[in-house]
Amino acid sequence: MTESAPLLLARGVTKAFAGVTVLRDVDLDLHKGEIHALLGENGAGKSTFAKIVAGVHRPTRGKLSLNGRQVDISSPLVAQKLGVTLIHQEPISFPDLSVAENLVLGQGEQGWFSRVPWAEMTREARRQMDQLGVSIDVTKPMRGLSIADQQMVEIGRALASGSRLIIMDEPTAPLTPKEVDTLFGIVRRLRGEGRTIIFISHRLEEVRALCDRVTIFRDGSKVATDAIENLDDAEIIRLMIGRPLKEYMHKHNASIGEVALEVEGLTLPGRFQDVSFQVRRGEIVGLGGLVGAGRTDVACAIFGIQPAESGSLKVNGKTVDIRQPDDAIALGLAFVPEDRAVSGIFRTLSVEQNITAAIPGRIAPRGFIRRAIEKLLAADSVRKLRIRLASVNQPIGELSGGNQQKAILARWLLAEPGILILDEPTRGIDIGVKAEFYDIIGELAEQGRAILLISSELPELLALCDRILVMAEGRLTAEIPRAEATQEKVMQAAVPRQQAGIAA
Amino acid sequence: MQEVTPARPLWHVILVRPETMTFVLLIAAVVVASQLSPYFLDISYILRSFTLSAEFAIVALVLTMVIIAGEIDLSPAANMALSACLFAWAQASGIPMPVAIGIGLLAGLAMGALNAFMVIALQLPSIIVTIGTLTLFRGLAQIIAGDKSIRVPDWFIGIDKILVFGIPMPVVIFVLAAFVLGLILAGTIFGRQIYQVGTNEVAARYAGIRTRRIKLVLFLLMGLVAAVAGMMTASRLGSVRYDLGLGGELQMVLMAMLGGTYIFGGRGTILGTFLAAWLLVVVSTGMTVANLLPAIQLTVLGVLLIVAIIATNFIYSRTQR
Amino acid sequence: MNIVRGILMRRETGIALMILLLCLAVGLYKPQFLTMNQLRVIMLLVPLVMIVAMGQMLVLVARHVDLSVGSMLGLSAMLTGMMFRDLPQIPWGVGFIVAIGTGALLGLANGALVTIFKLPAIIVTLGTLNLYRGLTFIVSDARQVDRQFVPSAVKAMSQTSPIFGIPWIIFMALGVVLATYWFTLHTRVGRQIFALGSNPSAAALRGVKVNQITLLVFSISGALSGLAGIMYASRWGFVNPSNTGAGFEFQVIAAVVIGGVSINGGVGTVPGVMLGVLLLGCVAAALPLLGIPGTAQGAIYGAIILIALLIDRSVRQQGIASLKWMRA
Amino acid sequence: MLKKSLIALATGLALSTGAFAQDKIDIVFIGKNTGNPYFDSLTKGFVEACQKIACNFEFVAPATAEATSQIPFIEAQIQRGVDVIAISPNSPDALNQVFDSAREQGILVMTVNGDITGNESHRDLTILPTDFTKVGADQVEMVGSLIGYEGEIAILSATTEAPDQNFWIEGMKEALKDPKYSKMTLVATVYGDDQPEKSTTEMEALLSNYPDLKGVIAPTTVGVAAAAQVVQSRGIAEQVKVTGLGLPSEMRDFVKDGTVEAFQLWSPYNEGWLAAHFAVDLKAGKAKNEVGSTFEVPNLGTITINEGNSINTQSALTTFNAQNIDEFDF
Repeated sequence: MTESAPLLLARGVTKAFAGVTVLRDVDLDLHKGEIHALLGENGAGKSTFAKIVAGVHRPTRGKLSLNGRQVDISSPLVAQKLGVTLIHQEPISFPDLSVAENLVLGQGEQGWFSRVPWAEMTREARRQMDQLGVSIDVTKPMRGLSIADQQMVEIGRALASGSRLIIMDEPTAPLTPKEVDTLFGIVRRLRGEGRTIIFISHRLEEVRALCDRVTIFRDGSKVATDAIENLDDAEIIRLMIGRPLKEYMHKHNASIGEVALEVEGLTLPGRFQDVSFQVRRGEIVGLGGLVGAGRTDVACAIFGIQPAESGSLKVNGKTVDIRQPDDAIALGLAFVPEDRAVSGIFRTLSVEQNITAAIPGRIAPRGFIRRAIEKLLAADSVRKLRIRLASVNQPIGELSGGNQQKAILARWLLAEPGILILDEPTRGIDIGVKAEFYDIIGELAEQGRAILLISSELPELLALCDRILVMAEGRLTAEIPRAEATQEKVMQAAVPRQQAGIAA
Repeated sequence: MQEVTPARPLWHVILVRPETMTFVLLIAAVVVASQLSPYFLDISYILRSFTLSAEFAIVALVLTMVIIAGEIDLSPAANMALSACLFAWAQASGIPMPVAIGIGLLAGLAMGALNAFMVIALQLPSIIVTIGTLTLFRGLAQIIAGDKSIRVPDWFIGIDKILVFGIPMPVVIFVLAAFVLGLILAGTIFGRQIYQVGTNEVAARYAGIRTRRIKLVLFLLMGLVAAVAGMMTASRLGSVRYDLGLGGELQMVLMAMLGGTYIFGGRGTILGTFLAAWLLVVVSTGMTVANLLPAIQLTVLGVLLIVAIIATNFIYSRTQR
Repeated sequence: MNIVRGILMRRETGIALMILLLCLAVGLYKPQFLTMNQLRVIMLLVPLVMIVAMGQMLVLVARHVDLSVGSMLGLSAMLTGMMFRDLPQIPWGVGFIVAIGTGALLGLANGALVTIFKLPAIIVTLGTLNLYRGLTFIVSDARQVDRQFVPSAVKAMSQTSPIFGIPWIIFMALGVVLATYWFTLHTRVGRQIFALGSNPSAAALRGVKVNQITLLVFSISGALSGLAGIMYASRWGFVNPSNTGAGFEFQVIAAVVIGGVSINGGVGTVPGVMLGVLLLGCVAAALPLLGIPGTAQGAIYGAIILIALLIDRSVRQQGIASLKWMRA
Repeated sequence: MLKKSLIALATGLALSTGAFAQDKIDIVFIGKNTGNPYFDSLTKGFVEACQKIACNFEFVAPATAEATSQIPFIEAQIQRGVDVIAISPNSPDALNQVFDSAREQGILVMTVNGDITGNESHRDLTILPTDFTKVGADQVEMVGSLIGYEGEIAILSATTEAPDQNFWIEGMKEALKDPKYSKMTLVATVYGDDQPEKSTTEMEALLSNYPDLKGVIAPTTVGVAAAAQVVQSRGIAEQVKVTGLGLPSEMRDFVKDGTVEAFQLWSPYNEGWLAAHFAVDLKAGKAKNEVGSTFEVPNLGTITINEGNSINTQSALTTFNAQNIDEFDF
């Protein structure tokens, strides 16, 4: 690797959202012609940093220089003009426009009524796709293209606009191994052309296979930048986590009892196939795997949000048919969903209303709401879970993310569930609150509840769970007892194998 | 490190809300109207005038609930016409009165069910669906009744002439309906869940709320209440024609919007719509009794609608982030 | 993937087929439906709807809707008619400038309310539908502009032209259709309207000037309504404050939706809309010939809108909650 | 401020000391809808009458001609305590109840230019522009004279249930039985709903369905203009003669270019003029609202109250043609 003048120079880059600092004084140099990985736990700041470089966010403080010239990247458009392109995991495109149009839209600054040079545009688009070595009919609409192909179009667009710096935010998560190989080939070729690539991933093996240098983020700060060969996996994990796991995660000693939830041959075509497992009382069962492996779909199927087409469910030994979430609730199930804003909170409604949403029968015994009961239950939850707020009548949107999540958990605890499904319960939450959550989860298990914990954070799974189930491409690929669980084992089971498709 | 957003002071919660705006406008409208015409300020006249809009006002109460649940229904005025035409046509062709009333009410329910089916089962946007059904329902009424008016029997005529403590019956029904629906919306779990569905339908579903059932009930209620309103209109007019309640959807939407119902769902109250109904009646009655051009009334209604949404959005953006 | 394109193709050929079948069926029963005279009737029936539908299509593609077209048509026609009446010495060509200009300004006002206050277009235009109609009454003092005041040159445009005697208004509609076709397919801004409707947030990221484009589509819709306004004066010879353009929005939306323009934005073609308008024109012309009372027309339009919605849904299979569409 | 109110007081005094000011009665005329040119002329009759005799006049009308749209306006006039409500009703029966309440308050309710057929007991009097029993025959004679009393004719009417229209159409059918018209056949009656677009397509359909059509009677102002326009646009004024009831202001062009040879109407102005005079005379005790009684109206002579408390402003229709059309300004 040649040491040349840095392409990008970041100095003291800091970003705060609504008073919460998410990125603190980051200095970083990127060289021309390197593939640079950004690593870190969820919320460590790597994506925020990438978005600042790409003009999606503006830094609260700090400076960026490109090719030695200080720049103010005020919007993605400015970034593009400066030769910086961010490629999202699920590319943002115009489904109704053709591939060729998606490639050129936003380029050049001609007049409003200037002609669209269709023939030229199509020819150029074909050339670019050929260059990338992919065969896509550029006259067809984007709608219907695979995600891999959409990424290729995005990369093509970056090249067409002459980008010198291409940022890829977890590009491989939705791809098949074969597609990943193709992508890597192209990325290496881009490096060969002297372009710089920022590669964000949480898959160490990919980073090792592809990248030249890595920068590791933790809690909003940069903790290290080094050539990949100078760091071994353990060192990287240590840097990412920063302190021994045990320090803030401990498995409570709950006595494990009867089978509470039994899933047998659950199948929803296109989402997951033949999933079978059990969760016992007092047991925390982890469900790991990559994003898109079908974990959330399984949870949604169990909870009746989108029921499975075949397979059976047993709750406390009895076969049940759950068609709707309220069937599930009646059977003592609870589900804390992954995306709080979309499927958890009622943003403009009061904290109180949010907390009591799942127990209509208790707050309104004869259909009429008893304010006193409601107030009591809400206040009780706030105290127990230490939810920080000014008033239970506040709209929940005014609370911090962690406290919103606690309120959602409180909602489900009020339903007194025997079986609790938690989907990424600690995503986007401050590290301090995270620890509280781990305690709470442990306590819940001690109380004899069965817990199914879906998480992408391996340390979380390893530290909390009695058993870890792993899914890949809609199938259960491993069941690892706590004693045998290691990051490597989980990852091995999570990465889809090419033959998996054939074996089916 | 964690900051807690302070709660709004109590006076702020109580006063800074769209209903306050509606109330202030109502007072202002009464003052302006009594300046415009010396004949305006007369309780019995205002009550009689309200009678003319009472049917729309009753439907607007249900519409408020539909909008809070995140949907909209523009078809109730056409529904009023079609169910009233069916009812009148049935009784005119010799079907016994109770059966004819049943036919009218069932027709209303069926129309509500059609809207519900297209919106809930087929997942089509309610605004376009109900523009379509609005055209369809009124068109069917026109096919059934042609453009002749169908008389209803004498004993059925004159609901507005029945006075309860000096208050015309339709106004009494409106006030009672407002009270009952207000109680349901604010005090029952069904009402609570309407707000939750309208605020975040996905989250509501995840919380075990049967969102489709709530919307189904609302659309059916809408159809039924529209049919009742259609028959009240028939009783007031003594006859039914296909153009009964023509253009009423605008007045209903206006009542809901002026009362601070948030067009995107999740916010609004029956009290707001209740006040807005009076506001609208005061405004149009004031202008009519002052012999102002109806053109000015159209203009004022259009401006009111736009101003009401802007103001409502502004108030909500200030009070609930 | 050939599917989407294939379906779109099918959509237009589908409407064309429906027109053909309708004409044949009516023609079998009433042979006089298939005569040049009848063609002329249909051709004189559709130009106004055609022109306004082109503007409405752009608005829908950009994920909005314009319910005020009928009132904009009425107000523009009224101002133009009053100018003809009160200032008879002014050349009639100025009428076009006044009508189109008035319409464009009214449309711009719609667009401004939508962009500045972030209001849903459907409610804004429901308000301006009434507001503009009220203004028409006010400016006209609720009086009709009579036939004698409309310049004969303007009236003659609906009757003949030097080109095979085909009335000018048909050429005008054709001109607007061709211009819209060219505009939507071959100009940058035309494509940006589709990009905006297809994915508004991505459009903003790609430098599409969302507000300007929103203003533009509403202004175009207004300007075309204005053009249709003066054509109304030409076609019917008078301008009436309450009738002119009243209820026009339903015809236009029915035509556009049946022409395959998606209410979810981003999708729509000029040929599709043109065929949609023609189909409605054929229906309107066929009804009296068959002796079906005009009272059935409303129900037929309503049914057509609902059927078009169902087709749209089965084509796109997108479960989009209604208000998402309005919020965009 | 003080000065202003003094002036107001002075003008007020000046007005009230004017002749018989305290006896002036308040008349309101409620039209079908605003923007209807027909009522401009009718209103003018009221206005000019009230400039000469002891009445105050106001015109109001709803924005649309929908059945119930006039109700709030009637309620408002009751509240204002006017003496006379003159109205062109939008519905033959939807107004019964509110008419009754007006009459309970001692208000004189007159329908003008159209009656509430079948519900006459709910109004005091009706003022009709002409003798409606003769309209049908007059129109048939008109079209007969235009087509040489031979050939197919058709009627383009307003709405299917418009009472006056149907009454006239009955009259036309009755008249056609006269041997004088034996070579004329009525082939169709169609309805354009008083909308220009619909009237046009109906007219076009008539021409397509009946290629031998010789004459069209359109006893409605919207219909006759639309029919004339179709004939003008097809250039077949020689083959198909259009006539009917139309407004000179709307038909002037067609008469001048020869599309329409002649059409008929009455004088809307006289309806207003007569209504105002009757109301004032009745309140002054100079006239009685009794069948058979008579009273004098300047320019119109002696007027008799006919069966069913109805008054006709003129006995026969006025015919407009190229010779006389410029004499009329409505």
